[in-house]
Amino acid sequence: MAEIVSLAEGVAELVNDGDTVALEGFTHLIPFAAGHEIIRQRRRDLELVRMTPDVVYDQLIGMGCARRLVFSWGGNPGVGSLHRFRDAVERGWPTPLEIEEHSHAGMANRYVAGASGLPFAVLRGYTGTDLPKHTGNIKPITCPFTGEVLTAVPALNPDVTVVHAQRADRAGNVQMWGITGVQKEAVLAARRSLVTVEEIVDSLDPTPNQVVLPTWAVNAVALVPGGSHPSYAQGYSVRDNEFYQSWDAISRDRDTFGTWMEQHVLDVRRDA
Amino acid sequence: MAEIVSLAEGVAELVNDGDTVALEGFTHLIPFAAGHEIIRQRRRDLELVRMTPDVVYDQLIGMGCARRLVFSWGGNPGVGSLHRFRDAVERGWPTPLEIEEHSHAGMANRYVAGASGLPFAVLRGYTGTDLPKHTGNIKPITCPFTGEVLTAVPALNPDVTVVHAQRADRAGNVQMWGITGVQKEAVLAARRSLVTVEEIVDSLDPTPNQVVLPTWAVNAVALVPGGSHPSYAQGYSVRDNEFYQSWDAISRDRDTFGTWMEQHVLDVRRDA
Amino acid sequence: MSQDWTSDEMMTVAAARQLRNGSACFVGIGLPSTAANLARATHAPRLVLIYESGCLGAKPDRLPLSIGDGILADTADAVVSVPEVFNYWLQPGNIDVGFLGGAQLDRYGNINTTAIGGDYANPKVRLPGAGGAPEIAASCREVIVIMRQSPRTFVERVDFVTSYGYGSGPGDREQLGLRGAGPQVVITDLGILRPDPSTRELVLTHLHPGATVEQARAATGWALVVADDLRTNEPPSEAELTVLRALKAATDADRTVAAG
Amino acid sequence: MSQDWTSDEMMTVAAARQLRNGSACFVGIGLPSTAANLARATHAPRLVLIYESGCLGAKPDRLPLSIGDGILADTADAVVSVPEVFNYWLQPGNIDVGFLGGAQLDRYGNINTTAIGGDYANPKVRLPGAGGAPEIAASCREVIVIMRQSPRTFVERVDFVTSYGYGSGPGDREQLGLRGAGPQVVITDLGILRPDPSTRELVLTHLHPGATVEQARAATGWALVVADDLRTNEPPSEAELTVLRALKAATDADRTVAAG
Repeated sequence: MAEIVSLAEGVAELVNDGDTVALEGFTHLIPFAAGHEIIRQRRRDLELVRMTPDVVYDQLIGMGCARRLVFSWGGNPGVGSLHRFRDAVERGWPTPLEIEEHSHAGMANRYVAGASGLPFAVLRGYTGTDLPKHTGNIKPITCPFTGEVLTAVPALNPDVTVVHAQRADRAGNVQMWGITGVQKEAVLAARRSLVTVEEIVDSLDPTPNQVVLPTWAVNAVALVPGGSHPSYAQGYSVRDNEFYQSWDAISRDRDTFGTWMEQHVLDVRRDA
Repeated sequence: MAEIVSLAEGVAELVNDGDTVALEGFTHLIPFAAGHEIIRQRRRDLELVRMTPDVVYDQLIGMGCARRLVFSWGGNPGVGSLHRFRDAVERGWPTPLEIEEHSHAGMANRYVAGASGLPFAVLRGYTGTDLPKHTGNIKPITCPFTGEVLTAVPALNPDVTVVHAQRADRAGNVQMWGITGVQKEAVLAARRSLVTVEEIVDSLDPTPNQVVLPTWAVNAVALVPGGSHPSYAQGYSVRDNEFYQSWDAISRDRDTFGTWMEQHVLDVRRDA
Repeated sequence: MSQDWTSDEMMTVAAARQLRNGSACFVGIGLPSTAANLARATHAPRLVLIYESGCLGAKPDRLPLSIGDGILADTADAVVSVPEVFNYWLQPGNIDVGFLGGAQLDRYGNINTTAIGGDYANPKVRLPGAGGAPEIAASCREVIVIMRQSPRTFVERVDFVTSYGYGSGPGDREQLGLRGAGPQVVITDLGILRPDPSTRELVLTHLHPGATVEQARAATGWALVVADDLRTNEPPSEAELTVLRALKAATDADRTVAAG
Repeated sequence: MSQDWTSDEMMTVAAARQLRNGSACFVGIGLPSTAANLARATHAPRLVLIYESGCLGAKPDRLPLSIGDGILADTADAVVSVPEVFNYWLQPGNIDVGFLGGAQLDRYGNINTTAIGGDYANPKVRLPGAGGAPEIAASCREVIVIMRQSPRTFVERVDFVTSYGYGSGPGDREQLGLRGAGPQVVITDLGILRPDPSTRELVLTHLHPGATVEQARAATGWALVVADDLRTNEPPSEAELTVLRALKAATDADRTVAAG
């Protein structure tokens, strides 16, 4: 049974220094507010996992929360580079960032294996690319029936996965819809999970393309309206494309970044 | 692009003697009418595939259409045995029936592998059971990361999969909802596919828990209202549990069965 | 003492009592489904029923005839695909209780639902087969078995191991790497058997009111061990019987309507 | 001759023309998305756009900024999970065309979107990485590449193979067992390159109006081979330009509103 908690409580309880943490979301439903709370609570040495680390991971990395990043595409979608990510990889600022790099297909299947209680997944992937030269977690596997050689990747089982969803009911059942990416897999693969939601309602009316996470598969739910901004929650908000574009200038310079984070994240208390 | 055809045309065009054929449906949306048309067109030597061969497979087997059955649970749900299936296995009537037997988890993953373009699937399955002694298609596989031994099963890629769905639009996009079992996987795994539908509509309004098969992933769509009876189509009909119960008596005796099939299947023309 | 309940009712009630409120239970159709729905309607309103058709958290108000009846999808918290129910929900060990029936059961809790007599290619009786049972038996945190007891069904060694219990005794399950704890309790129309913690052999621990050790021995195809502290189950309460019969009545009424 | 269109517009139009009506196209964001949407709005109304966010058959009326914009889900025939889009739709070879961009491209059509200069651990420029591209390049029936041409981007050998083209030449793709045919055409702001059927090396086959072979050679980091029958592309038609500009205007208006 999921507990209904405040965002601060949820992060304090579920996210520890040194954890492997996945804040998933495929452009849609990215849990920005939870990422900001992790920054405010000054978590350190996190192994951050995500298919598409974008602005919120740029912020976590720039604020020194991460020691390692496991990912498949690290950019500001439609805009360009993540400058804090690049600064950490290229110049080790504010701390060196170790990276483990995959393709989307590989990462998605790693979550699927994690959610399935399997130690690995099989795919047609990475073939011919230079990724296996630098990522140890990619190995060949032979089909026991046909002899064909395919690719294996190990399961991903984050210590904690955080996602944002449209709604939960008072029992803690979670409902999301629209583009739901790998959110279900990332939650089921994790040892612990925290879901921030736009709304807590009496009952969840079914919606097309819904993904429902039963309360017994989630640890904690926190009410955080707008918790995915500048990403969006279909039916509740639209993507703030302008913010993503403005992030390029904000994040290019270490000081500008630091000032922005102070004003917009550190000095903000969501639960005040 | 799916072609809109009559049921007779669809079966004539897509189902050949000797084919591996899956008529899928997990209690819900079982394509009975299409099975009857296969019987009327007197297909022979079929390798029938299905997780839950039930009454329609009992009918196909009893009418001599099948040489082989690949399955994981062959019964009349909630009622008992399939007498035509048992007669074929136990006494080779009307023709001997070779069987290849799996668990649901194994069959479901075989379809998943087939739909995924992989030659095999990995699962925690069959362990300790006597199934691998009799089914060659179950092999151990070792995780290249942890050394753990798991189970591999080969992909299922039927020559043709037939399913029933609630609706299609005029372009041939198919929509189903409710319990959708392995229908999507069975269609995507197949070389060819035929979908019978309750209704053809101008546009498909999204529904909760819908599965949509885009027209370019389906070969043919046939309008067959009630085409899943005595199974059901959620939103259109309810399961005719009484028929399933009466099937026990109808099918127990070879002659009673033959007479019933003559009256209710062979002498009926759906497209007349 | 004349009983106002049948041994089947007693069996169902005893099985229902095993289910803890709030736990997640993978339910087979038939006796397990009846018992699980009785539990949900009595002491365990938050029991989560999972059917292999993909219905998570189904809340039927009558007993489904099949694992894919519409009432299950209509009332479920979530309806997922069949691959998903096995891969994401059962396989990782997310389900507390697997609730199974069977045609044969042996002293080590192995279950046969495949074939009886003859050999596999030419069986005397061909049964429906495995369905979801092998992986339910392997992956659920624990397994509850419900089966009517007779020398034909409770056998020394099952003809075919469809669902693995404790194999040939202590250590076998662990050696195979099975994650679930295996069959923790077997409910019959005569009483309750549990595996001995050291031998893993199923031992009679409870009798239903009116049943005797002699009956149980006669209905068991192996030399049945009886627990030192053999107990007698509470008879079905008024409330349990009322709810069970109402469930069955609603089910029958529904079928009559459907058949009309 | 003064042109009333930019070389970027010509590039987009030339790319759009490559897409056949009714085919299914796996679209990356940016130039590929613009060209694919232009094709759908002009000669290929039944072009099926597939975005890796899980949107199958998206029909946006403006250009999405990201592969997960709401307009894609709102207009899609089906929205599926990200594992499903890769496993069920891309991997088995169900997609006709993969439409990719890149930061570096080499003479054998290998693409780099990972890192430039230095070494992998300490690159000069760290790029976003692979995303869906490696498997799009491997599994789509054919690949179309769209990239602005310069000596910095069209290089002898990419610093990092993110997406495999023809490796080091003939036979490499087949040896790896890749199922798709690989890059069939590369559209640039100067013209079009195609792989030579025997050497697999990218050869200049078309120039855009106004572009010269000298420009193309100067913008290529390897000794560019020019096809014997080098042709000149048709300039953008009035209709193509009108639709392309309307798409961009709708997109800009939408962003201004969103930003307002």
